[in-house]
Amino acid sequence: MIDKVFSLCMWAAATVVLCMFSWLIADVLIQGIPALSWEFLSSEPLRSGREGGVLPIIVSTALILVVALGVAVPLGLGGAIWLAEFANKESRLFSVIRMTLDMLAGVPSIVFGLFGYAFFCGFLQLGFSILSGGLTLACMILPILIRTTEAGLAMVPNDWRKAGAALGMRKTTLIIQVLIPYSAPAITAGLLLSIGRATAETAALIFTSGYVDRMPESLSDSGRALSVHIYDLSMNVVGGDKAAYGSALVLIIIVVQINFSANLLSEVWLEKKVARR
Amino acid sequence: MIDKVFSLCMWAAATVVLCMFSWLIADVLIQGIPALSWEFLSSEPLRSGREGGVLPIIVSTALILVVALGVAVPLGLGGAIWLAEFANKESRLFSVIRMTLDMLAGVPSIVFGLFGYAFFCGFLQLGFSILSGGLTLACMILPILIRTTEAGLAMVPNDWRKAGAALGMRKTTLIIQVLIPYSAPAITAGLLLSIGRATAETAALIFTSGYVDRMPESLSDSGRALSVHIYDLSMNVVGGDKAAYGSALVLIIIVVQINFSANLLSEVWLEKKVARR
Amino acid sequence: MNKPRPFEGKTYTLGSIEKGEHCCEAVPHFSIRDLSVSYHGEVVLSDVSLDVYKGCITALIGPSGCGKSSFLSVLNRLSDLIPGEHVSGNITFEGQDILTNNIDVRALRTNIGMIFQKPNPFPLSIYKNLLLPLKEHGVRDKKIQAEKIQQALESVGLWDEVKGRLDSSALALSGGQQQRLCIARALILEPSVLLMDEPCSALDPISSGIVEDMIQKLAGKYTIIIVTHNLAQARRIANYAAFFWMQESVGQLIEFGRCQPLFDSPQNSLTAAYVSGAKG
Amino acid sequence: MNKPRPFEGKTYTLGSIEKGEHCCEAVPHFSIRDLSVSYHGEVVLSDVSLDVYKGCITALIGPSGCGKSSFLSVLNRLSDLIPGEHVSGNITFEGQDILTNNIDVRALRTNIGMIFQKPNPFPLSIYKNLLLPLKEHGVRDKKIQAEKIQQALESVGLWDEVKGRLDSSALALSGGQQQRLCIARALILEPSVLLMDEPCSALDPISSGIVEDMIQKLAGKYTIIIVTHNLAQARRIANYAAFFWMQESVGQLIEFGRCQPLFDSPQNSLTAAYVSGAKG
Amino acid sequence: AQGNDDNRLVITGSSTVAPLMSEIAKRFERQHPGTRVDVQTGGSSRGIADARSGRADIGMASRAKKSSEFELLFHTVALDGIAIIVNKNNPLNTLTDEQIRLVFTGDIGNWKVLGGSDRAITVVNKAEGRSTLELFLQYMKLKNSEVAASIIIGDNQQGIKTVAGNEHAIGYVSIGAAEFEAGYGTPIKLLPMGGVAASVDSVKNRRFPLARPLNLVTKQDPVGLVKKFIAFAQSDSVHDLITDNYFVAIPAQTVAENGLGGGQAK
Ligand SMILES: Nc1ncnc2c1ncn2[C@@H]1O[C@H](COP(=O)(O)OP(=O)(O)OP(=O)(O)O)[C@@H](O)[C@H]1O
Ligand SMILES: Nc1ncnc2c1ncn2[C@@H]1O[C@H](COP(=O)(O)OP(=O)(O)OP(=O)(O)O)[C@@H](O)[C@H]1O
Ligand SMILES: [Mg+2]
Ligand SMILES: [Mg+2]
Repeated sequence: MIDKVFSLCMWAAATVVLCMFSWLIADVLIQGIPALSWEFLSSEPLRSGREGGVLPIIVSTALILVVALGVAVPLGLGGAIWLAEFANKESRLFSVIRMTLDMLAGVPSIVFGLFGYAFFCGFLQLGFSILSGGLTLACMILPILIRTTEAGLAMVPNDWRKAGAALGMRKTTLIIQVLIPYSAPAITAGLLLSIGRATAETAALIFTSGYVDRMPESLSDSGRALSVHIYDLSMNVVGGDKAAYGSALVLIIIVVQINFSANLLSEVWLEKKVARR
Repeated sequence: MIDKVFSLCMWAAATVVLCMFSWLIADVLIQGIPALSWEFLSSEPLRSGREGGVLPIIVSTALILVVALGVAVPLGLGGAIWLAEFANKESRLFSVIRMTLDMLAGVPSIVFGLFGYAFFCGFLQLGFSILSGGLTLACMILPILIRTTEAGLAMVPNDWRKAGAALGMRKTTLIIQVLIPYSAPAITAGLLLSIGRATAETAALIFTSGYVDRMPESLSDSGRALSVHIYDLSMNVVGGDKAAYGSALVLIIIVVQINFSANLLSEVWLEKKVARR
Repeated sequence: MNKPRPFEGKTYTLGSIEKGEHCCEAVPHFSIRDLSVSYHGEVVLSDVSLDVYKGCITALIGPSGCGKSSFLSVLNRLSDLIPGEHVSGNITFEGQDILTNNIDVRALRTNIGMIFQKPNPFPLSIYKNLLLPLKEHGVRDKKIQAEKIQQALESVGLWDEVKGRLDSSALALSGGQQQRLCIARALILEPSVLLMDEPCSALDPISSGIVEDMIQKLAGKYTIIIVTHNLAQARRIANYAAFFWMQESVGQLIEFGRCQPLFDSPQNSLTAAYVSGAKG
Repeated sequence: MNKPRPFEGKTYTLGSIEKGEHCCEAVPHFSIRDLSVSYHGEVVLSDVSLDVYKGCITALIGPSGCGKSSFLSVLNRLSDLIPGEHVSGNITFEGQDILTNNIDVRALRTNIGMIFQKPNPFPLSIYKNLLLPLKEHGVRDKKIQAEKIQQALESVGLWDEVKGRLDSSALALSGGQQQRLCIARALILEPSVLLMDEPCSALDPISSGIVEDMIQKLAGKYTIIIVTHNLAQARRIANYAAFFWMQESVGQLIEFGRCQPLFDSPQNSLTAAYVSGAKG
Repeated sequence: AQGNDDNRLVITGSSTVAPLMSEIAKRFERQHPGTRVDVQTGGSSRGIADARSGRADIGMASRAKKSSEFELLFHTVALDGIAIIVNKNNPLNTLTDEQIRLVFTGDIGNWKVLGGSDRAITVVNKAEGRSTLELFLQYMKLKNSEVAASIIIGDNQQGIKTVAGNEHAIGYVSIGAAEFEAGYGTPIKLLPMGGVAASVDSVKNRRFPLARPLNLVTKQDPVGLVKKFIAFAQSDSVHDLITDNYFVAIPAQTVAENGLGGGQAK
C-alpha cells in the first residue's frame, strides 16, 4: 500500500516536473521554430540581431565553452581527486578549501564577471576576449565539477581501494582505472550541469568575453555568447523577441547535442570500463 | 614515482584553484568589509542603495530561497527517486524526461526569467512576487537536484536492494532508510550547488520577484534579491560599487551559513543514519 | 538430446524421510518444473524439476558456478532484481504459481527468508539492521522489538559479542559476525521457508555449530533449502539433497533424493564421483 | 595480570617442521612482537608475539571476531586504509621494521599477496581484473600478459569456466568464481608471501581441492599464512598453526606451534576444547 | 495587470531609469500613505512592451519616442547627456565632431593623426539596441555598420572601466556617470562636444547637443493615480533625487510648456 502511495507521489512529482518543463520547452519551440532557418544559422546578425542570423555568435559560444571546459575539467577532476583521495580530511586546509568551494558556488555571476574583468581582462592583460570569458566560466563551473566528482568518489566502496593497495598498485592507477570509471554517473552529472551552467551564463560573460557580434578570429578576440545575445535581444532590443526565441532554440539544440555527446563519451570512456552487475 | 608525479599534479591543481579563488574571495573581502556594519545589515537601502542597508533585501532573498527550496527539494528528490528506482530505464518516457532535464540545465536564466514572467506572473496571476521568483528558481534548480540525486542512487550497490527485497521490505522503506542516506554525499552536493545557483541567480529574478526594495509583507509582494541588488548597484547605480561589494559579502556570508547548516542537516538526517566502515 | 534428464519418466518423490528431528511428510512446498535460468540470453541452469518438501531440509550441492545461487534467487523472485536474468518454467509454492506477474511478491518474500552467499548487512547500525525488517512488518512495541532483536542475536551466538555496541556500524563487524547478523535478520521475521546460501561458509566451527543446531531446531516448522559445500554438513543436517552439475557450461540437476541414499548409494556416476572423490 | 601470556619466558620456535612437501627451515620471515590492534580506541587484539617461518604454511584458527583478519591486515600495512584502526607493537619482515612510516609500503605490498575474506574483484571485466596488476608491475608484452592470465586462471580451475567470456563483468560471476578470481589475481604477481583469509570458504570441494593443491605446491617457495575455519584443512596443509581466542572481548594468541602437535596434544585447555569439541 | 488596484502602481522598464524611479516612488508613497508603487526593471524595450500590453501601468524608457510608438504617450522626467570620454593620460583635450566621426568609422586609426602619441586608437562602441548608441549614431549621422569598433560594451560602468583601463581608448557614456567617476579620481576625461563642455550643467542649460530624455510611458492619457504619479515625478520636489542619480532635472514649467514628452531633447 505505502509503496503504491509513494509510487503515486513519485509519479505525481515526475508529472508536475514534466508538465512545467514541457510548457517551457513548448513555449521556446513554438516561438522559436518560425525564426529558425538555415539562413538564421549561417549568417551574421543584422539590425541589432532583429534580422540576419547568429553564426558568429554560435562560433563564439563554442569557443568560450571549449576554453572553459578545457580548463575546468582537468582542474576540477584533479582538485576533486585530491580532496577525496589524497587530502587529510581532518586538516585545516581541507576544510578551508571545502568552504571556499561552497562559497564560490553561491557567488553571483555578476561578481564573477567583475572578478574576471579585473583579473583576466585587467591584471592578466587579456582584455575583452573569448579567453577571458572562458577562464571566468571555468572558475564558475569548477565548484560544480569538484563537488559532484568528490561526492561520486566518496560513494565508491572501500573494498576496491583495499584490493588495489593489497596488490601494490599505485593509487593513481587505481583511481584512473577503477574509482573514476565507477564514479561515472556522478562525474557525468557534474559535467552536464557544468555545461548547462556555462552555456546559460550571461552576466559573467558580458564583462569578459564581451558584446562584439563579429566573427571571432582568435581566442583573444571579443565574442558574444548566445546567452548574452538572447539577454540583449530580450532586454534591450525592441522587436527582438522573435530572434531571441530563435536564439534560445539554437542554444537548447546545442545543449542537447553536447549533452548527448558528453553522455556518450562518458559511457565509452568511463562507464564501459567498469562492468556493473 | 608516478604516484608522486600525479600527487604533485593534484597538488598543483588544488593550489591553482585555491589561488584563483583566494584572489576572488580576498577581493570581495577587502572591498566589502569596510561597507559592512550592523547598520548596513539592519536598515533599508537609501539613495538607490548607495547608502543605508540591505535588510529588506536579505529578507526577500531568504523568502525566495525558502520558496524555491521548499518546492524544489521534495519535487527533485521525488523525481530523482522515480527516475532511478521506479522508472523503466528502457522506456521512451524515461529518455524524454532525461533529455528534458539535461536541456533545462542549459537554458539561460533569462529564458527562465521570461518563462517565469509569462507563466507564473502572467498565466497564474501571481504578478511580480516572491512566490513567482521562488517558483521560477525552483524550476531552475530542479535539474541540478535531480541529476545529482539520481547519480548518487545509481552508485548504491545492488546488494542492499536485494537484501531489502528478500526481507519483503517496501521499496519505499528501503529507499528512505538505506538508499537515500547512503547517497547523502551526492544529495548534499546537489543541495549545496542548488542553493548556490539559487542565491547567485539574477536574470531570472529581475522578471519574476522583481526590483522593489521595500520590506516584503507577504509572499505575493515583490521583493529584490541580493543578487539583483548587486547587479543593479554595479551596473546601473553610479557610485554603487562600495555598497555592491558590501552586498556581495553579505551574500557570501549567507551562502556559507546555509551551506554550513545544510551540511550539518544532511549529516544528522542522512549520513548519521548510515554507518560507513 | 545430449543432456541427461535424470528424472524422466519416473517419480522422484521419495516417501517419508529418515533423518531430521522432526518427521516430515512428503508434502511438496515448492513444486518446480522445467525451470531454466539465463543471464542475458546465456542459459546457466536448464530444465530443473524437483519438489521441495514442507518442513524438510533440502541441501543443494554441486560445483562452483553450476547455478545453485541462481536457483535460490528464483524461489523468492529475487531474480526480478537482477538485470538480464530470465526465468522460464513453472514453480508452485503453497498451491500458487509464483512465476506469474500478478502475485504479491512482497508477501511471498516475507514468507521466504533468504541468506545470501556474500553477507550484505545494511550500512546501518547493528540494531537498526534488525529493527528495520521488524518495523516494516508491523512490530511497533519498543519492548517487543528489543526482545526479538536480542533473541535473534542470541540464536546465532552474536549477542555476547555485540551487546555492548549495538549502535555501531554493521559494516565494522568481522566477516563471520556479518554473516551471523544476516542470518539473524532473516530469522527475525519468522518466515516459513528459509533459503540459505552457504550460511556457514565464513563461520568458525563453533559458530557453524550454533547455526547448524539452530537449523535442525527449525526443521519441521520451517522448510529449509541450504546450499553448502560442506558435504559432511549436508549429510548431518539435510533430509533431502539435490546434486547440480555443469554439462557444457549449463547447470543441471543430476540427482535428487533422500540425503543418506544420495550420499551412500548414488544413482548417477557423477554424483558418486563428487561425494566420494572430492576432499571434504 | 589476568590474561594468559602463552609464550612467556620460553621460546616458541619449534625447530624443523614435519609436514609439508618442502622442508622449511625455521627462519622467521615475519617476527611479530607485542602486536596490538584497536579500532577507534577499542582493543580487539592484544600482545600477539609469534614468528612466521619462511616457506612454511601457517594456519590461523579461532572463533569469529577474535582478530584474525585484523592480524593479517597489519602484515601488509593494509591497516593504513581502515579508518580508526590503530596498531602498536613491532613487526620485522625480511629484517626490516614494517611498522615505521618510512618504508616503501607499495613494495611491501607487492611482495605480499592478499586474499580477502569477502571476494572483491574490481568492477571490471574478468580479463582486466588480472591485467591491471600485471601492467602495473611492468608486464607490457601482450603475449606474456595473455599467457600469465591464462596460467593464473588455470591454477585456480577457473579457465575452463570463463575462457569464453573473459570480457564480461567479474561481478557477474558466481560467489565461488569471484573467490577464485581473487586468488588468481593475488597469485599473478608471484609475491613471496601470501596472506589468505579463508580462501576456500565459498568453494565447493573440487575447487577447494584445487586451491589446496596449489597452496601445497607453493609451500617452500612462498610463505603462506592462511585463516581457515576448516580444521581438517588446516591439519592437512599447514606446517604451523596459531590459535586465537577472545578473552573479555579482546583477541589473544593462545597457542602457537607446529601444526600436528597443536592439534594432537594441545598445551592449552582452550585449544584442546576448540580442536576437539567443535564440529568440523 | 495589477493596475486595476486603485492605490497600486506597477512601473517597469529601463534599467537606467529604474534606480531613480524607485527613489521617486518611495517619496511618493510617503506623501500618499496607502499607495504602493512597485518599480520593476528589465530594459527600455520591456517598459514599452509592458506599457503597451497593460502589464504595467507605466513604462520607463531611456530614450525618445519612435515613430512606431505613435500610440503611446511619453512623459519626460529628466535628461541625460552623452559624453565622449578618453583616458586621462591622453594628451588631447578636444576633438571636432568630424574627427570623432572619422575615428569611429576607422578612417582615423592612430592618435598621431589627431596630434596625440603614435598609438592605435581603441574604439569602444556600445552594443546594438542601446539607447545611447542610437542617439550617438543619429547625432554623428552614422550607421552602426560603419562603426569600426575595437570593443563593444553594454553599460555605462563597463564603458568607463574600459576607457579608464586603456590609455588609447575612446568611448561615450552617460555624462552623469562619467562626471561622477572622473570626480572620484577614475582616470577618464570628458571631451567637449561642439565647443560645449560636457557637464551636467550644460545639459541642464540645454546647450549640450548630445542628450536624451528619460521618459515615463503610458498607453492612454494618464488618469487617477497614474496621473498623480507622473505629475509628481515631473515636479520640482524630486529634483534632488534626479541630481543625486547624476541625471539632469528639468524645471517643471518647461515640461508643461514644450510638451517635451514626445520630442527630441535636442
Ligand atoms: N573496521 C572496524 N571497525 C571497528 N571494529 C572492527 C572493524 N573491523 C573489525 N572490527 C572488530 O574487531 C574484531 C576483530 O575483527 P576481525 O575481522 O579481525 O575478526 P576475525 O577473527 O577475522 O573474525 P571472522 O572469523 O568472523 O572473520 C571484531 O570484534 C570486529 O567486530
Ligand atoms: N548476474 C549475472 N550475470 C551474468 N551471469 C551470471 C550472473 N550471476 C551468475 N552468473 C553466472 O551464472 C552461473 C551460475 O551462477 P551461480 O551464482 O548460480 O552459481 P553457484 O552455483 O551459486 O556457484 P558458487 O558455488 O560459486 O556460488 C555462473 O556461470 C555465473 O558466472
Ligand atoms: Mg553461489
Ligand atoms: Mg575475518
